[in-house]
Amino acid sequence: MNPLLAVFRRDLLQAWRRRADWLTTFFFFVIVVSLFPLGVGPEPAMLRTIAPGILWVAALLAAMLSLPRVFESDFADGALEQLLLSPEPLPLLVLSKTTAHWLLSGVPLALMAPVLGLQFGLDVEAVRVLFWSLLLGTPCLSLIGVVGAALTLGVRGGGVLIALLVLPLYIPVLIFGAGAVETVATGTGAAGHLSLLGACLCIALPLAPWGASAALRVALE
Amino acid sequence: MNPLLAVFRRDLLQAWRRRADWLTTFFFFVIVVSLFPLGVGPEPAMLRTIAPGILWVAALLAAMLSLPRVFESDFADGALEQLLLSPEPLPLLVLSKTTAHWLLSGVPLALMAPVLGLQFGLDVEAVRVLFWSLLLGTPCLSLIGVVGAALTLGVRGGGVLIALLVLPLYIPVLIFGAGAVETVATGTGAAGHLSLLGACLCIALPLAPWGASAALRVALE
Amino acid sequence: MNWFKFSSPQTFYPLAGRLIPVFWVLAVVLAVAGLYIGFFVAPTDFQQGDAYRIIFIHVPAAWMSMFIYLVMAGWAALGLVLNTRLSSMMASALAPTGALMTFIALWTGSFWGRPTWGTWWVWDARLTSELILLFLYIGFMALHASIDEPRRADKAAAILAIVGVVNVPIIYFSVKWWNTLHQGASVSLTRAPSMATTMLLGMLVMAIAFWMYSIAAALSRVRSIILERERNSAWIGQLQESR
Amino acid sequence: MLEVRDLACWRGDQCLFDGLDVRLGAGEVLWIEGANGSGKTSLMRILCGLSPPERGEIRWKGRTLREGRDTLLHDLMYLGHLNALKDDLTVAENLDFHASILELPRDGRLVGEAIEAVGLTSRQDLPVRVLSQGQRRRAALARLWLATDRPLWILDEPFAALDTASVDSLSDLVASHVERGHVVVLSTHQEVPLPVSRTRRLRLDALSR
Amino acid sequence: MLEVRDLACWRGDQCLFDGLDVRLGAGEVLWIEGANGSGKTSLMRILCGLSPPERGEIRWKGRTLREGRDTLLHDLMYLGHLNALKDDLTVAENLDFHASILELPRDGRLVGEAIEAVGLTSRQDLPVRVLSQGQRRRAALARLWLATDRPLWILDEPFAALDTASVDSLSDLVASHVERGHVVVLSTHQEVPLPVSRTRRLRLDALSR
Ligand code: HEM
Ligand SMILES: Nc1ncnc2c1ncn2[C@@H]1O[C@H](COP(=O)(O)OP(=O)(O)OP(=O)(O)O)[C@@H](O)[C@H]1O
Ligand SMILES: Nc1ncnc2c1ncn2[C@@H]1O[C@H](COP(=O)(O)OP(=O)(O)OP(=O)(O)O)[C@@H](O)[C@H]1O
Ligand SMILES: [Mg+2]
Ligand SMILES: [Mg+2]
Repeated sequence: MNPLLAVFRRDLLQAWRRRADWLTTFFFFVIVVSLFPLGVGPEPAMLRTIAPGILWVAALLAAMLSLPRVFESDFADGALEQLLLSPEPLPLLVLSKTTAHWLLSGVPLALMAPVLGLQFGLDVEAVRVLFWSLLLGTPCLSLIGVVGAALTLGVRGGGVLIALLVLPLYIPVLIFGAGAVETVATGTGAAGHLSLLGACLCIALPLAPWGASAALRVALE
Repeated sequence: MNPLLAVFRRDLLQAWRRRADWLTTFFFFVIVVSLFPLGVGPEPAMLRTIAPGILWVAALLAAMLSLPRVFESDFADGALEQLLLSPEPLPLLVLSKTTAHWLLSGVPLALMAPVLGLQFGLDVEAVRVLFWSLLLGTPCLSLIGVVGAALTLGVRGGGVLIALLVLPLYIPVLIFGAGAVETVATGTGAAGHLSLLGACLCIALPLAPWGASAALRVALE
Repeated sequence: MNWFKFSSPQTFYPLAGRLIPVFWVLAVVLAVAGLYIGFFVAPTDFQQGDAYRIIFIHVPAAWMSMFIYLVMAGWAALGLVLNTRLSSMMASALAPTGALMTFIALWTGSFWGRPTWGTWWVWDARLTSELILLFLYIGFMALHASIDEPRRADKAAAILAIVGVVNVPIIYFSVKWWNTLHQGASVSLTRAPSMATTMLLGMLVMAIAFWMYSIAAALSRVRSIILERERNSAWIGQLQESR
Repeated sequence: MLEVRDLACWRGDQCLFDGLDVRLGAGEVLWIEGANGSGKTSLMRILCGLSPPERGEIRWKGRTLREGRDTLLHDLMYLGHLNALKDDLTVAENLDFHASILELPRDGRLVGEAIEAVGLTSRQDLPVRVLSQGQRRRAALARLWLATDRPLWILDEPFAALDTASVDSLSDLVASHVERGHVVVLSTHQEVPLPVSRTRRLRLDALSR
Repeated sequence: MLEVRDLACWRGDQCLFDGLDVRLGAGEVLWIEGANGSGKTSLMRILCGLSPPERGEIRWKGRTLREGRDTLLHDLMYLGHLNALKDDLTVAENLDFHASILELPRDGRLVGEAIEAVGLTSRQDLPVRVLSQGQRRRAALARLWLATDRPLWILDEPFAALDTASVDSLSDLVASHVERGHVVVLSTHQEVPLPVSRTRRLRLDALSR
């Protein structure tokens, strides 16, 4: 089997063995979203206005929470050394890990978000845009995230340091994503915001794997 | 030195060596709170209404994020086995770890929250209540949290499973905490909510260390 | 009669096998009767019209969701303290039924909320605490599923169940402690019920039907758990041979 | 001192040992041998009370683990496969912590001597993270020099990763410990110089089917 | 095949070795010896190109690591202190994964044979989590049986935690590997039966000051 495929397959297989793991990324998302009305109060009109923001922030947090797992176990048990010594180019291997991460953390969020959106009283059009914005936005989150994950590898205080590095970079994605959903209420059309999300993806796709693999080499030195 | 003190001191010492770690729990709190105006939009009146909820939810998430660290490294490197074999009663040792966790994650949040509250336009009285509610609420979060941390130790998918177990139990604390701050705006007086928070603490204080140590024994079996 | 005899899976297994059909029959009969009373005998409500008839499913399910949790936590605690295998198996057999009941209560409740409150969902204390209950059930099952060794899984999940018991009184008393949209208890042992007798009758019959169903479902599940966990023991081998 | 009666241990579907009987008097070493996976670690963890046996009884000074858990915890020094060292703390800080939680005698001088005994004096103020594999093991072993008063040592492959000089000094320590009438249970795959007359060997493979 | 010229390595304020020169021809074993912390692991990681040396040059088949990184990666099989096994995957799945990323020949039969060679056939479908210390090491070593075509093996304490039978079978494998004209660099603290005539010993302590 091709090494890229092998990495991808192994990550999925491991996730399958640890089903609880990615199922709970997903539950985390659901729970965080459900917490807000509790804290903020139950007026439907207000909840409807803040819904896109809350859903997107929760997606950001959920994606971020699952980041440390991307390299951590490989680092701790020495498998990362072996990946670095693979004849295959490292950025491609990283890309294949990133894809697995997205499939396991991003896609479920995009699928669940519409249901939660309905609970907050969003209308069908807004929910549709929410879905597409998440489907475009979550790969960016994964790509930016793995760079952060690689940079904080084996660093004292990694787990939370990652939040500090990654969240600021997530901000544009958040603004375009939540913005896209909000346009539906204001009636200005979501296409602009969605294409900006697409642009983020196009920038992150070639850069992130390269950055992450440079960071990995440094981490193992 | 007394074993309880030794555990406490070691946890603080380790945190000091890994300053980045707990500093970033704190930064995480600040960043999450700052993300909301970006996602939700900048109207001051609305921000003021949702501020208590957002601050409290962010505090919840920050406290939760730092949970896996409580036992994980001790578990991985075998120090937990040694704690279990200490002649000192395990619940007390757990309590001393919990105190360290609170000091490192809860107290900084309580200190920082007033500043953020002012930024959201809360008035001084509300900020004062916010501070006290957090000071009473965060120990509950730590106590409930360590039970979750102990339960998910060495479990497949621990990291995020913890969120699933712990966040639902956090909800009452959130409701009373955010509720206390909201009473200031409605003018009904925060004492009732604060004493409910106190009651939560009184329930959690004897139960949680016991539950956590039972869970630790099970985890190491 | 020696009750402890039935605390071993080996003796419990055939007993459960004999009891299950009885409970199933009772469940079906009572459910049919209850639904008949609910939908054909009970009068239309002058305020809510026919929408109120959801009560015949909603309330029994809500009761069961809380009650099953208590029973489950009780079994789990027993398993933790006495280290009896069967108690822990009972606890894990009850969890899915409890989660189902909670889900039904939530589902029918929000279905009911649409015509009466004008919204599917509000974040009031009772609704929220019921939602927490669902999460607790899911947490129990998830924790159990993510530990391979059954005995460790039992113990860990038991601790969680015990800790979560705190939530049940909160659900029950939430309508009293906070003034909420959800209505307070109208069935109580200490004073006369505040609803029509036929309605009450229908609700009680449905409640018993839900009981019977829960027992039947839990017993069948515990049988399959026993088969799975004890697959290497001698008596299961004999059981298979005797088939 | 240590009595094991009819002990059984199952892992998964497999019996590691069954009907294990051992009686260990004062001043004896029990060397547990066996191929990889024969159950040495499992046995030692059961002896410490960390995991429950499937069946059987363990008595320390005549009392079962259940009754006498406190006595056992005051008498025991256990060293597992893992070193129980915090990467961020220095060798000295780590040792000090372990001495505290195990309620071993500790003051600066004793800790310093223990570190010297394992030859890490020049490394004592470095964080454990930078130490080599063998140096970590030695840092973990330093605890033994503080625990010379504990009558029961249970050591799981203490010699792994050590260089020859360290192997010798550790086996001297074990020998002097049993000479003072204490009990040592250990496992190792290497041939190490133990006091032959006082050493009882237990082969685990023989018991499992 | 492998040439090391004037190599130096510092860690912290301390020189682990300096002016290290080694030339290793086809069919030779380099046994790196030295006390704990003398720099064996550091040297091997430098040889793999995982960490940069302070000074000096390494050539494999006449080309420096920088020029010939690709050749080296296709020729190298490195095994570190850590086992690089995923706790949740089975032994077979782990081995299969490693064979893939290292582009070793792999099909079910070969993987099965490798697992049999390390005596884990009965364990091959268990998650690595439940294996004993020595069984894990053996699962990691199984890679070597798939990598018999790789001309350069770098093995960091491959014998640690192994029982005696496994030690013998591994040293046989090393012997047969060098017989076929390949090169093996390894470190170990135990005395193991290596093919004496082909073994060069390198003591690291001697070089450091
Ligand atoms: C998702 C939404 C809902 C949830 C989670 C929920 C939950 C519950 C629970 C837990 C109980 C049993 C507690 C007790 O017996 O005191 C209950 C009872 C009841 N619920 Fe709901 N409910 C929901 C929506 C509604 C709605 C919309 C109505 C009608 C307007 C309603 C009417 C009732 C009534 C009449 C009872 C029986 C109270 C009694 O007689 O004791 N519920 N509900
Ligand atoms: N869940 C399980 N299913 C099947 N086998 C298991 C399970 N858990 C543990 N085992 C087996 O039990 C044994 C545990 O052995 P233990 O760790 O006690 O070995 P050991 O004698 O210390 O070996 P080593 O010399 O390698 O340290 C191993 O053979 C392992 O494969
Ligand atoms: N930052 C640092 N400051 C001081 N000394 C350091 C630092 N990093 C590493 N060292 C030292 O460098 C050496 C690294 O040795 P290495 O791991 O190569 O040893 P080794 O020969 O493999 O030993 P072992 O036999 O124990 O595996 C150790 O002595 C360690 O203490
Ligand atoms: Mg072992
Ligand atoms: Mg080394």
